[in-house]
Amino acid sequence: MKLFSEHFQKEHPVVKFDVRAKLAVVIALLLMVLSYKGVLFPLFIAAGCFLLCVRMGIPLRVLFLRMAQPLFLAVVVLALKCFFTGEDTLFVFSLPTSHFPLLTLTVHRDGLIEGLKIAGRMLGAVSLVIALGFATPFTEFMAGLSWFRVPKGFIEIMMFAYRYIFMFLEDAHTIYSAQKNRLGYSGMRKGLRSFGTLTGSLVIRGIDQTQKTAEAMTQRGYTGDMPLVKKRPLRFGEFAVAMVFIIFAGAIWMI
Amino acid sequence: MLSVEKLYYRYADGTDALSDINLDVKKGQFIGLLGANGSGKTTLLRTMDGLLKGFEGRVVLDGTDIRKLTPKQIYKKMGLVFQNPDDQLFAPTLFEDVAFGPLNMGFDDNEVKQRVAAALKEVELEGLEKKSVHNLSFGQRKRACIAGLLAMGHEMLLLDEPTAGLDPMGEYRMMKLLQRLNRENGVTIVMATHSVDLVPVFLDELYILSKGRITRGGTPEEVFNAPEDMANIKLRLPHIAELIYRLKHEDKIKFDRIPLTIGEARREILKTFENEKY
Amino acid sequence: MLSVEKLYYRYADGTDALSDINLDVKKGQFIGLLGANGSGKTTLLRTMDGLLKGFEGRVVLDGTDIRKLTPKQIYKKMGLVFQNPDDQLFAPTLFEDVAFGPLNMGFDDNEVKQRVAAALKEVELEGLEKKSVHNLSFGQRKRACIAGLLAMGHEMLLLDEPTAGLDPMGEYRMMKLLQRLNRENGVTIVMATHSVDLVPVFLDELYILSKGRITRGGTPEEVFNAPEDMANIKLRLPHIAELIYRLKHEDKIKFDRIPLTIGEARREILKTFENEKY
Amino acid sequence: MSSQKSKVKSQKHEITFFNSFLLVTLVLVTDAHAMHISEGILPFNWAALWFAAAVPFVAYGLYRLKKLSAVDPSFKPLVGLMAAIVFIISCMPIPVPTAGTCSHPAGTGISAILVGPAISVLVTAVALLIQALFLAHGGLSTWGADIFSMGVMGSFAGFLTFRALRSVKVNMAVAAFIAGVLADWATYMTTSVELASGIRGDSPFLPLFYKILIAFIPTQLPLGILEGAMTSGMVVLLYKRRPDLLVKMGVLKAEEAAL
Ligand SMILES: Nc1ncnc2c1ncn2[C@@H]1O[C@H](COP(=O)(O)OP(=O)(O)OP(=O)(O)O)[C@@H](O)[C@H]1O
Ligand SMILES: Nc1ncnc2c1ncn2[C@@H]1O[C@H](COP(=O)(O)OP(=O)(O)OP(=O)(O)O)[C@@H](O)[C@H]1O
Ligand SMILES: [Mg+2]
Ligand SMILES: [Mg+2]
Repeated sequence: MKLFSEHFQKEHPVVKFDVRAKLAVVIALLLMVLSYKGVLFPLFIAAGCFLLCVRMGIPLRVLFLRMAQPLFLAVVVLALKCFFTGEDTLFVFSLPTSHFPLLTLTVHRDGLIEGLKIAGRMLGAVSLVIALGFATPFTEFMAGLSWFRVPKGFIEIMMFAYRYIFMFLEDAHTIYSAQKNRLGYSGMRKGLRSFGTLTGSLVIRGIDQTQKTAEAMTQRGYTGDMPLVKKRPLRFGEFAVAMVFIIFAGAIWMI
Repeated sequence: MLSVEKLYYRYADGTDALSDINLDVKKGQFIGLLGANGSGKTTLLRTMDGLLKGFEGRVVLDGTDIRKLTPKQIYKKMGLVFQNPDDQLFAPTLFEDVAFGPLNMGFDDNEVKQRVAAALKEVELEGLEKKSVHNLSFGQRKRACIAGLLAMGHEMLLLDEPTAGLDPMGEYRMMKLLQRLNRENGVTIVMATHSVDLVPVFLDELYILSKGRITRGGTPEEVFNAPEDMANIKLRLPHIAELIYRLKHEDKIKFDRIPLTIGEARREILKTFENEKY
Repeated sequence: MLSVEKLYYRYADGTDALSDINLDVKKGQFIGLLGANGSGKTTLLRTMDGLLKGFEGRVVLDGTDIRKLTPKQIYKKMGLVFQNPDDQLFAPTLFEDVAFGPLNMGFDDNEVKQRVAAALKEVELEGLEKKSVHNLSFGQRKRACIAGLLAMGHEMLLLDEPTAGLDPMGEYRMMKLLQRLNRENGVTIVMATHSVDLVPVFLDELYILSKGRITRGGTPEEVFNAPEDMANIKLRLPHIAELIYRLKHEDKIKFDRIPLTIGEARREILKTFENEKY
Repeated sequence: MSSQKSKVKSQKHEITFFNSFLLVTLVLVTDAHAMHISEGILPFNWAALWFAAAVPFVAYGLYRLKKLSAVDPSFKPLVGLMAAIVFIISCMPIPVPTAGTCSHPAGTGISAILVGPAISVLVTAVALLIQALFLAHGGLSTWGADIFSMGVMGSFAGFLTFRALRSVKVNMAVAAFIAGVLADWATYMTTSVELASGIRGDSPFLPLFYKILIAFIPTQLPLGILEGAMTSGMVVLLYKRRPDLLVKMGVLKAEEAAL
C-alpha cells in the first residue's frame, strides 16, 4: 500500500521529533510563506524541504509523483497570470507572417511577476506539507492534533476514516480475487457486471463493518471516547530547537 | 451469574433463530454449546452478551435485567470472542488491538504493556506486536481476538468457537488455558464449539441446540449416552467413544460403559483385557 | 497436473511466508496440507491458484508456467475455496453468489439454475437461496463458498480448511463429498486442514508445512509414524492413534502397528485380544 | 513592436481564439486536481477568510455528531466510513471523454443525503485533511476554502435538493441523481469563485471568474452527470439491500421501506 506517506519514512531524527513541535514549525512557516510578498523565501523553504525529504530516504520517484500535481498547477497559474492579466506587455508571440489579432499571445510583465509569486508560494507551501506528511506517522499526528485541542470527535472520525480507507482498498482487492477465481472479468460484459457487484458489495460490507466495529469496540469498554496514543511529555530541548528554527526563518522572512 | 429465561429471537428477515431458550449459568462453571450450523449458537451468545437487542424474554446478569444495564456495566463483567476474527479486530497493529480494552479500563501505560505482553504470551503470538492485524494468518487472528479479551481479565467469558481454525496443538493448549482460567481464576466460561472430541475432556456441562431450541443438556456423559439420535442433531460421538461403541456393539466385546476420553478408554480396555484373560 | 518448483514468497512487510517449496500434484490425487498457524498453508494455496504474484520459483499448471496463463485459462481448470468465507462471498443473495461462476462460464439460465440447485443440495443449504449471504451463519457461509465452486465443476479444487466451522456431521459429510468427487469424477483435490482425525481416513498424501518449508510428506501412515516430534510442528496424533500408542507404550500391551482410523483400530484391538487369550 | 503594443493593449481582455484555446487546454489538463484548491494558491488573507467561513459549519457538524453518537455507538464509525468513501471518490480519476482528460467527482452529495449536511461537512473536512497531509492533494492553508466549496456548498446543495424533490414525491433515484448533479456543480461554482478571487491579484474579478467557469464547463458538465449517477446508484443500492439503514438515517420512513 504505497498510497500513504508514512510507509516510506525511515528511522530519522526528524521522524522521531516531537510531533507538536513539528506542527508548530510547519504552521509558522506556512504562515510566513503565504504572507510573503516576494518569490525567494518560498523557494528557499521548498529547497530546504526537498533536501530534508531526500535525507529521510524518500525515493525521488515518490517525491516527484507527490509533487507532480501541485507543480503542474503552479505552471498553469503562472501561465494564466502572465497571459491573461496585467497591463504591461513584455512581448507578444504572433505567427510571423500574419498580423491577424486572433493568433497573438501576449506576455505581461506584471502578470508574470504576480504569477511567479503565486507559483513560488505554492511550491513552498506544498513542500512544507509534503515534508510534514513524510515525517509524521498517522497516529502520532492524531496525538499531536489532540494536544492542540482539536475536538476529539474530529480526531476519532479521522481515525475511523483512515482505517476504513485501508479496509476499502483491501476489501476491493479481496473481492476482486474472489471474482477472478470464479471467472469474473472474463470479457467486457461480464467484467462490467463483476465490477458492479464489486462496488455494491464494497459499500454494503463497509456499512456492515461499521456495525461490527462498534460492537467489537463497545465490547471492550469503548464508550465514545477513543483512548489515544499516550502523549509524551513536552521536552524543552525539542521545543527550543523548534523556536530557534522559527525565529531563524522569521529573520530570513523579514529580509 | 447469567440466566436466560424464555428467550426468543427473530432476525429482521423473519428467521426464527432462538425459541424458548432457558439457561442458567452459575459462577465458576465451564459450559459448552453444541449444535448444527445455523442452530443458533452465535445468536444465543450475542444476546447473552447484550449485543443483540430486541429479543423476547429475559437475560439476567447478576440479578439485573441486562436491558437495564449500561454497556459499560455489562462489559466490565463479561466479554465475547466473536466467531469471525475479522469482525472483532479493528486496530491497525496487533499491539494496539490487544491494548484497546486495557486502555479503556483506564490502566496506565506500564500496566497496559504488561497485560498485553501477558495475553500475547498466553496465545503464543509474542513477537508479532507490530504486525498489522490484517496481515496475520486466520489462526493467528483468532488467537489475537482471544488475547484482546484475556488482557481485560473478565469474570466471565463467552467464546464463539474459540478453537476453530487453530492448529491441533493450539486447540489443545487453548482449551488448557481456558480450563486454567476457569479453575484457578474462577472465570465463568460459556463456549460454542464443534469439537466433539475435546468437549468431554474439558467441559462441565453441555447444551445442545437444534433449530433454535435447547434439546438436551447435562454432563458430557449424559449428553452422549444416546448415540443413536446424534445424527438428528448433526453431532457424532467423540472418536474414542465411537471406537469403543463399535467394539461393544458390533464386535460384541464386553464394556461396562462407553468412555469419552483417552484416559477413560485406556482404563476400560485394560479392565476388559483382564476380564477376558481369566 | 500442478507442480510447484523452488517456490519462495515474501510478503510486503518482510515476512518470509514460503521457502523452497517443491510439490507435485498429479491428476486424481487427494492431497492434504497440514501445519501450525502461520506456517504458510494459505499463502501456498493462493500462489498455486495464481492469486499471489511476485513469488520466486515456478508454478506449472498442465505444463505451462502459471504466469503465462490468463486468469480465464487458470480458473477454468481450478478454483480455490478461501479460508474466510467473508472474503469469498460478494453477491447479495446466496443464489446469486453460487450462480456467479456458472453465469461467467456462459451457461444458459436453465443450466445455471440446475447447477446452483445441485451445488446447494450437496452442501445442504437448500431453501436458503434468497437469503442474503451476510445473514447466514458462519458454517452456512463456509458451505456457500464451497457450493460456489462446486457449481462450476472444476477439474481441480484447492480448499483452504473446507471443514473449519462446520458441525461434526457436516465435516464428515463434506469429506465424503470431496472423496466422491475425487473418486468418481476424478477431481484433483488439494486441501489445507487442521483436522488430524479426518486426514487418515480420506487423504492419499500429506505434506507438513513448518515455518514456510515442507518438512515431511507421504501417506498418512508415513507422516504419523514419528509421534515424538509431532509437537514441534504443532500437530498431534489422531485420537485413535494416540489411544493405541498409549496402550502400547505406557500400558505395555502388544500392538504390531499404530492404527490411525477407527476401523483399523478395531481390527488391531481384536487381534490383540485373540493373542492374549491363548 | 511598439506599434503592436497599443493594438494588443486595446484588446487585452477580449477573448482571442488563440488564448482562449490555450486557456481551455491549460485548465482542462489540470482539471483533475481542480476540485481541491492546491496548497499555497490562496494568499494569506483569502485563506483565512475561507477558514472563518468554514469553521462554524464544522463546529455545528461536531455538535450534531456528539448528539447523534450518544444514542447510537455505531454512528461514529459510520461517519468515518462516509469520510473514507468521500476520500476514495474524490481521489478517483475519471476519464472525461469530451475533454480527453481526467477529473474527479466529489461524493459529497452521497454523504449529505445519508448523514445530513452538517455531518457531511465534517466528513468532507476529514477526507480533505487526510488528502492534504498524506497525498498533497488539496492543502492545509486551502483547507478552509476546500471545506467551504466541497463540504458546505456541495453538501447543502445536495441535501436541500434531495429533500425538496422528495417532499414533492419525486422518485428516489431521480431525486438522488439531481441532488448529485447539483452538489457537484455547486462545488465547482464555488471553487471557481475561490480561485478567481485568490489569484486575481490586482486585476478585476469577474472576467477571470468567467474564464475559469467557462473553462470548467466541458469537464464539469459530464462529470456532474456522472456524479449524479453515482449518487443515485448508491442510494438505490441501499434502498434495495439495506432499507433499514436508510430508515435509521431518516432518509426513508419506515412505511416506505416495507414496500
Ligand atoms: N444477521 C442475520 N439475519 C438473518 N438471519 C440470520 C442472521 N444471522 C444468522 N441468521 C440465521 O439464524 C440462524 C442461526 O444462526 P447462528 O449464526 O446463530 O447459527 P450458529 O449456530 O452460530 O451456526 P454456525 O455453527 O454455523 O456458526 C441461521 O439459520 C442463520 O441463517
Ligand atoms: N498479507 C500478509 N502480509 C504480511 N504477512 C502475512 C500476510 N498474510 C500472512 N502473513 C504471514 O505469513 C505467514 C504465513 O501465513 P499463512 O496465512 O499462509 O498461514 P497459514 O498456514 O494459512 O495459517 P493458518 O493455519 O492460521 O491459516 C504468517 O506468519 C503470517 O503472519
Ligand atoms: Mg455461529
Ligand atoms: Mg490459513
